[in-house]
Amino acid sequence: MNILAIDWGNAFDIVGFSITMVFILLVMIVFVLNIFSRVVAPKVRMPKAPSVDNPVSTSSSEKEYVEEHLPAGHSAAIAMALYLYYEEAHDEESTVITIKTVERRYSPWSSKIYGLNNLVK
Amino acid sequence: MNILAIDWGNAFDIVGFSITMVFILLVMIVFVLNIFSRVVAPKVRMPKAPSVDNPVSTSSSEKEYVEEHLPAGHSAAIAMALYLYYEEAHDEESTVITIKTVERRYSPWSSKIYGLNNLVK
Amino acid sequence: MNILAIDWGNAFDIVGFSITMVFILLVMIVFVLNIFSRVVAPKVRMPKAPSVDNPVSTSSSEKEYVEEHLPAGHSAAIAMALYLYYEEAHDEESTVITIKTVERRYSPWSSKIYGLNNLVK
Amino acid sequence: MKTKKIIFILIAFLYASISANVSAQTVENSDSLAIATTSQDSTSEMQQIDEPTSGLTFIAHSFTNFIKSTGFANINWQTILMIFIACVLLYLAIVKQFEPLLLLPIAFGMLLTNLPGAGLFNTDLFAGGHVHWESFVDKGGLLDYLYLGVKLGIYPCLIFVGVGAMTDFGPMLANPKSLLLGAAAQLGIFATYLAAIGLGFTPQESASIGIIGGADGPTAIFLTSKLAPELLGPIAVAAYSYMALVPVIQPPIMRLLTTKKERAIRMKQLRIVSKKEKIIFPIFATAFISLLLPPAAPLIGSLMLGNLMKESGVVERLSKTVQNELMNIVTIFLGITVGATATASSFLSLQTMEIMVIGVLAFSFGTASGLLLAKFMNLFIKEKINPLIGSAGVSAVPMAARVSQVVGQETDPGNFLLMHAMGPNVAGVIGSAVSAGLMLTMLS
Amino acid sequence: MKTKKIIFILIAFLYASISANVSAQTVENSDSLAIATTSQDSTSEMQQIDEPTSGLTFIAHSFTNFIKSTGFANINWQTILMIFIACVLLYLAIVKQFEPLLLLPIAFGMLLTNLPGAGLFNTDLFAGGHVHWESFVDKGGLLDYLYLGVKLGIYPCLIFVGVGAMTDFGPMLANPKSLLLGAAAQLGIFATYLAAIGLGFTPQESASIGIIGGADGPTAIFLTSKLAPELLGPIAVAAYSYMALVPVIQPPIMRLLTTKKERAIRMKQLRIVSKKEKIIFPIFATAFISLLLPPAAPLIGSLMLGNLMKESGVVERLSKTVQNELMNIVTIFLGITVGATATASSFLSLQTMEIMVIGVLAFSFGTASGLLLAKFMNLFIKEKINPLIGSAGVSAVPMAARVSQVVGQETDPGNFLLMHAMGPNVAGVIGSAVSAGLMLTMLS
Amino acid sequence: MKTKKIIFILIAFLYASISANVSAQTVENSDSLAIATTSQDSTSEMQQIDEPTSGLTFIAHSFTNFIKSTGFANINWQTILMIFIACVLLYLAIVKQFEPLLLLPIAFGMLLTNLPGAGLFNTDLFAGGHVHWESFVDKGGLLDYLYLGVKLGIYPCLIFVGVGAMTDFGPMLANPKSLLLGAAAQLGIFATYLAAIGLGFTPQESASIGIIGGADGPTAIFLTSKLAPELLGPIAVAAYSYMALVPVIQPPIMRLLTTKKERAIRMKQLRIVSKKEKIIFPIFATAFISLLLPPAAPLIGSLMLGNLMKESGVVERLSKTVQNELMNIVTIFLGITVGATATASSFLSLQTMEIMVIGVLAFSFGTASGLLLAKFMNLFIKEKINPLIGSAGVSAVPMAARVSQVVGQETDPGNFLLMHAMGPNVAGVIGSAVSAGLMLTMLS
Ligand code: NA
Ligand code: NA
Ligand code: NA
Repeated sequence: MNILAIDWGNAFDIVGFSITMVFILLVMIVFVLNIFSRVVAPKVRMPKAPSVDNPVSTSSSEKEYVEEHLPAGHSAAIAMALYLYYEEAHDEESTVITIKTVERRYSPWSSKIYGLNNLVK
Repeated sequence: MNILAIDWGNAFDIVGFSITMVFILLVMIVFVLNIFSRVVAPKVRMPKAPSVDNPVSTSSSEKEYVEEHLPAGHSAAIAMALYLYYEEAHDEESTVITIKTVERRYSPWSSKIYGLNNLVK
Repeated sequence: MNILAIDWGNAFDIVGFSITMVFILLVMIVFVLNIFSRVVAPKVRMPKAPSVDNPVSTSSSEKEYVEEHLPAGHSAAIAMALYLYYEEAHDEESTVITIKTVERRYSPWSSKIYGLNNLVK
Repeated sequence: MKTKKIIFILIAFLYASISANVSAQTVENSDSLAIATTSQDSTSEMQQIDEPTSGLTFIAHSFTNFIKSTGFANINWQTILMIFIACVLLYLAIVKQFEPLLLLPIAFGMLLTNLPGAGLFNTDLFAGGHVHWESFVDKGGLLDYLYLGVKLGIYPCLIFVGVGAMTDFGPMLANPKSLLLGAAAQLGIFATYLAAIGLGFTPQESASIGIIGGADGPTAIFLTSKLAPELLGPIAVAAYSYMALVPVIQPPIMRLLTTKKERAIRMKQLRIVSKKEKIIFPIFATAFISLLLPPAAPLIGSLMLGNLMKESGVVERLSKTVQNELMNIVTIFLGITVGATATASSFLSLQTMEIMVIGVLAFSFGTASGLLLAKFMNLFIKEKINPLIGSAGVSAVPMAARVSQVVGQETDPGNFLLMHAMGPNVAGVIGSAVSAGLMLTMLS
Repeated sequence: MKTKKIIFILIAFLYASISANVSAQTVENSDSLAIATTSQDSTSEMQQIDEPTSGLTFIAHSFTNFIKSTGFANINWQTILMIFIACVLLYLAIVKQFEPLLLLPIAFGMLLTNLPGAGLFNTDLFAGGHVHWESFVDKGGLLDYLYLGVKLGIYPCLIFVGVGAMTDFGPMLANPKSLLLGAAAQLGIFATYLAAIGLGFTPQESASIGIIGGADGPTAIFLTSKLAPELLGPIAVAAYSYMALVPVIQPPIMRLLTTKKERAIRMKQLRIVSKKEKIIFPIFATAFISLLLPPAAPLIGSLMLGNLMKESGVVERLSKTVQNELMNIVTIFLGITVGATATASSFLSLQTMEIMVIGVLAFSFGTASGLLLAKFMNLFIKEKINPLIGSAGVSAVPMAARVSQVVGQETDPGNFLLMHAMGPNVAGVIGSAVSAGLMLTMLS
Repeated sequence: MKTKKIIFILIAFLYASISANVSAQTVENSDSLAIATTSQDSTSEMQQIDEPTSGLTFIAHSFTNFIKSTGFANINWQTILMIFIACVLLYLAIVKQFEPLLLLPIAFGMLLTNLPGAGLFNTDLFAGGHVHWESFVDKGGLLDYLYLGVKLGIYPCLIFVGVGAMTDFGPMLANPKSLLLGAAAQLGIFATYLAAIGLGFTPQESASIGIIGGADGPTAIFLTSKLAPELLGPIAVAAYSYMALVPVIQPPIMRLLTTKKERAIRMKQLRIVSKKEKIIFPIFATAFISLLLPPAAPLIGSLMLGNLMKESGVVERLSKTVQNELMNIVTIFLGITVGATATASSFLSLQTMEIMVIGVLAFSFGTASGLLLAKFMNLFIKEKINPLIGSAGVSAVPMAARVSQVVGQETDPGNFLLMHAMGPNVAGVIGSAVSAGLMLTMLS
């Protein structure tokens, strides 16, 4: 059923109604979620925003920030270590798969021998 | 086709017949399996039950039993080691997946970045 | 639509036409691939075959060949090492899976406990 | 404490929906412009736009119409109760971990099917036991298409391929007497059949209810979808719930029916079963059982195909796929669509209550039968069987075997019954499939 | 340099095909013996063998007939243009990596469907919005069978199960105001709807075009396959292309509409969301949204089923399968068949051009709406929101959230907006599904 | 020794079934009460309960009726022979490891389809080349539903997507002359076609038999399911059996037709094929071959889609899924259902014997053609080709290439032909698909 004529008024009506409804529905969800989080998880403390006139709080939050941010050199080293670890892990996996394949009896669906490129003269 | 009236006699007949058949069928399987295991695997020796009046056999079975059962402390240590190993392996895997994802170009279906929870102030 | 009578002439005609077509089609692909590889990858140098009268080239190709072929003992050692590595990796995996399964709450679809064979007296 | 809060939320939710319902009925008579809804009943009341309305009027009218078209307006007590039951099942699946792999999808399917107006599942497409293809493209919802796999008996068979690939028939082959214990535990099926007949169910319904006692989900769904598809929802819920409750239901019965001396019997080591035997068994069992009992062929054939894939060792990649991806995909589709059959009209009936009550008896009776046959066999054979392994014959693999192990260790911590119990346990799967085949032979 | 060569090849290719075309027309009148071809037009001109011909004559005749039966003989400019467009899309998918997981299959499907005579996809099987089952076995090609999953709305839902299993609603639950930003960004949908109406599209077509602004592929395909299946090709191409262009389209708008001070706002740490909340949310959201807006039930239900699988933690193997194998298989089938709908006759029209142009406006407008609502909310609330997270409400998860992070760090490298932006980002998925449900309510 | 025992078991099994058969016929006339069976012939003889019988009488009657309803009662020599053949194929698949991934499911499907009364596969649903949809829900067995994927040509194409994703066309691109060797090896197809015509097969059947010479399972199944579905069983069995026998069939022919000097030819190193070429090739090949030969489009398109997924490198997760899970699932379904077409009535005929005999000739002729073309080409070109790589053109990837390598190393252990042989080897896949397309053009 299409109750909409192609006139503009109707199109605007649809849009107006839809936008209203999207907001109403999502506001209802926000509302219910707020009740819901109070009922389900009342003990989860929401950390208060540090008040501007409280220097201690500010400094503590700065401290947290500092702790979060390692010197760039450290980060780079960690990233490289993880990268190398991953690369190695990946290579080992490939090796295992290749060996496993070679050990296994051939089958046209399972073979990975295709991937070789014989550069031997 | 349902030839069964709802009367009780018939229901009992069905049950009687079914139970008989279940047993006959499975007994037939037992029978054939026995022949079959003799034909297929005649050399697999079935270990005899130790006779009650044979103290040596009993002690040997006790010995086996002792060997099977490590002191509780040992078992706990092994279990913990394996548990830690597994936990660690799992963590490494997660790390690798995360890094792999970050390295890879984004795609809405493959991303795992959702799983982060940014606790930075 | 089957325009073919069962007479032999027709069968040979079909075969003749088909063979011609298979070759024509694949020759066309060869032809287009040749143009194509020249356009797409003109800088990929095709290594010339070493001329027979050039001893240096021959020796270099022999050298390559030598490098490719490790002494049999070496190969065997490497193969064994990789084999053991793979076996070990596989065992670890099994262990992890078993532990994971045992840790996990039972479910009929996911269990692997079936695979055990209790040899305890 | 936790539970309290969940109940509180549910009550708040109910309240909200009822007030929406009331407000919807209030506006019902005050409007003349209808916005199309997907709910079936609105299609017959196509109203027309009488006059060009201004934007605000349109929105106000649309809004009142919208409220009438929501599921809240069409909600009723049956629906609310079904949503509540779905939530309880989700609680059991997630918090109590009752067979979550199937109860979670079943419960979610039950939730989806009972949301008024969503039209995800339309029972009329399958009315009268037929598939009404002609209505599919116009009226079919997502779950209708997926349900075809249940209706045509495809999903249970595919799951059985995976189950077969996970099953080791070795302990059963090492001790073929296990098969007798596996047969005995099927008495629960037939006892339940009689009980259901006594409560006035038709023979087909009774057989479907009886199969709950087989403690085998795919077998139960396969038989029920053939004999009494309208009971699929309650039977699947009962089967999987009670299967999860095996560690609760069985031990008291096991302790009651055995003496301490019997529970302490140690059984001799199982012989080693050769690879050759393990490979030939599934081929032989498929041919033998299917020839003796053709209707059992789909289940037994699927189970043994999976087992052959595993034991042959030459198609490892197929074996892994049927155990993992294929089974996972089919499990989701099976669970959701079986849950979807549990609409308010089919589920909220005295029948469902009766099925839930008989179901627990089915498990109890099966457990007892297995135990008692083992005790009976001990009168004749020299190498005594520990009767505790008899209870594992109900299948519910491998949980029932674990229960045997645990109850045995209560009396003698050094007694390892697990592998001995695996024999009757896997035999019980065959026993249930054979029983299902017999029921199909006589009642379809 | 590279591009030049590719264009050269394409021109050579075109030339070859046209000369084949001409030579085919040359031989057309000079032969009397036809070899059957699969092209439809040849079926009406069944010619007979007049005289037994010798081998060579037969082959010569066969050869001329063969040339007439090739696709080259039936090629035309439209076909060539479509093949060229498919190649351009493949270039974008492979070299520029524009959402390759879907653009590559879409482009390949577009290539296959436009090869004359191949008959892989037959639009007449789906003519008039109906599925013509009776013609399927005789005329159905591979892609026709696979297309049923799109036509029946199955693939988008299955993909949403996987998307749900990858989505963490935590950041949204921690800050429910995210949902408002997610709602605001849907204004792009409605603005595009109006623009499409203005260009003379029908309301159904306009809604399908508008949903491009939702930046959610499966939602767009779901709605379009219901309301305007003939536009599936261009809309899918537009949706995925512009989704890939989010990092190009959004930043200028974000910089234009915000002050440097606003972009520097740091937001307070999100509260920790308990596991219990994360588990209850999908159940609650399914029931609540489906009751309010029944047509959104398939999408929301699928999304939340996947999310529940993930968050419950008890069905890890199902969760992994829906995220990986099931989603991959469905993605391939969806991509190829959606691409296959882009035949020359449906794609080469002014409409497609218009859709591509409006599509980019849809994204821009959605981005701006999210930003502006955040700025508007800052007038009233004490804890200011960084307006940059508003643009993430268009969904395009998680790329739009990353764009927020990157643009925020341009001003203040120590400002971590990613998790704050994930809230509106996942809320945008819900917002789009809700919008699709509203469109279905009013227009289907 | 082993084989003896297996034969002993089979004989015991046969004896048991025959005696059951006899006893069934004995009781046949002595009873008046029939228990419903699923066997088709019992439906017409619905007998009635004349008098209420006591429990024991009922059970006795039921038992005699049950015996009549078993598969044993309906067994005959054809059935027994088919079960025996299925067991032989299982032996070849498991012990001899002949292409187990497909022969094991094929053999199991053959076992299931030949169990009387099981009704897993009903050839009458597909009688006359049509799909009788109206009978599906009433009569369809598990394998009927799965068989639709073969009938509609879906499975072979999906397998080709996976095969494409495993194939490296690099060696062929590095040496395009490989394509000629791949074309030459297809002569086996046409020689077999002539041989089959000579034996009195219809042209359609002959083409399906000929394609065995292509040594390409999915292509053979695709063509046969279109042209001569009644021969699907024997052709699939022949194709996969002989493919597994490539290392036995080829070497004698290779040694016979080449001189030692020719076998010692070392070929020059292949050029490196750029990633760009590897990406453009599948796109180009799809367009070019499908335009020239539209009926080859489904096979070539699928193969190249998989290859593009692999070579593009941007859709790794899709590429892995099509190579693994999707291919595994489809392989099981394809194998079982192709095996299921091998019912006694279709398989136990002189035709099957003839097909098995011609099949081995097909492979031999293809091998010889490839070798001889290489020798012929050596008359004209400067850089000599080792003729041993010509035999790899039959496809059977990569086994035939390995055979080239092994036979070459017999003469010169330092000669590495593997990669050179991979060129004709993968070209043979294209060659077979092209040949199938030609056959479809002329004969469908
Ligand atoms: Na059971
Ligand atoms: Na969105
Ligand atoms: Na071939």
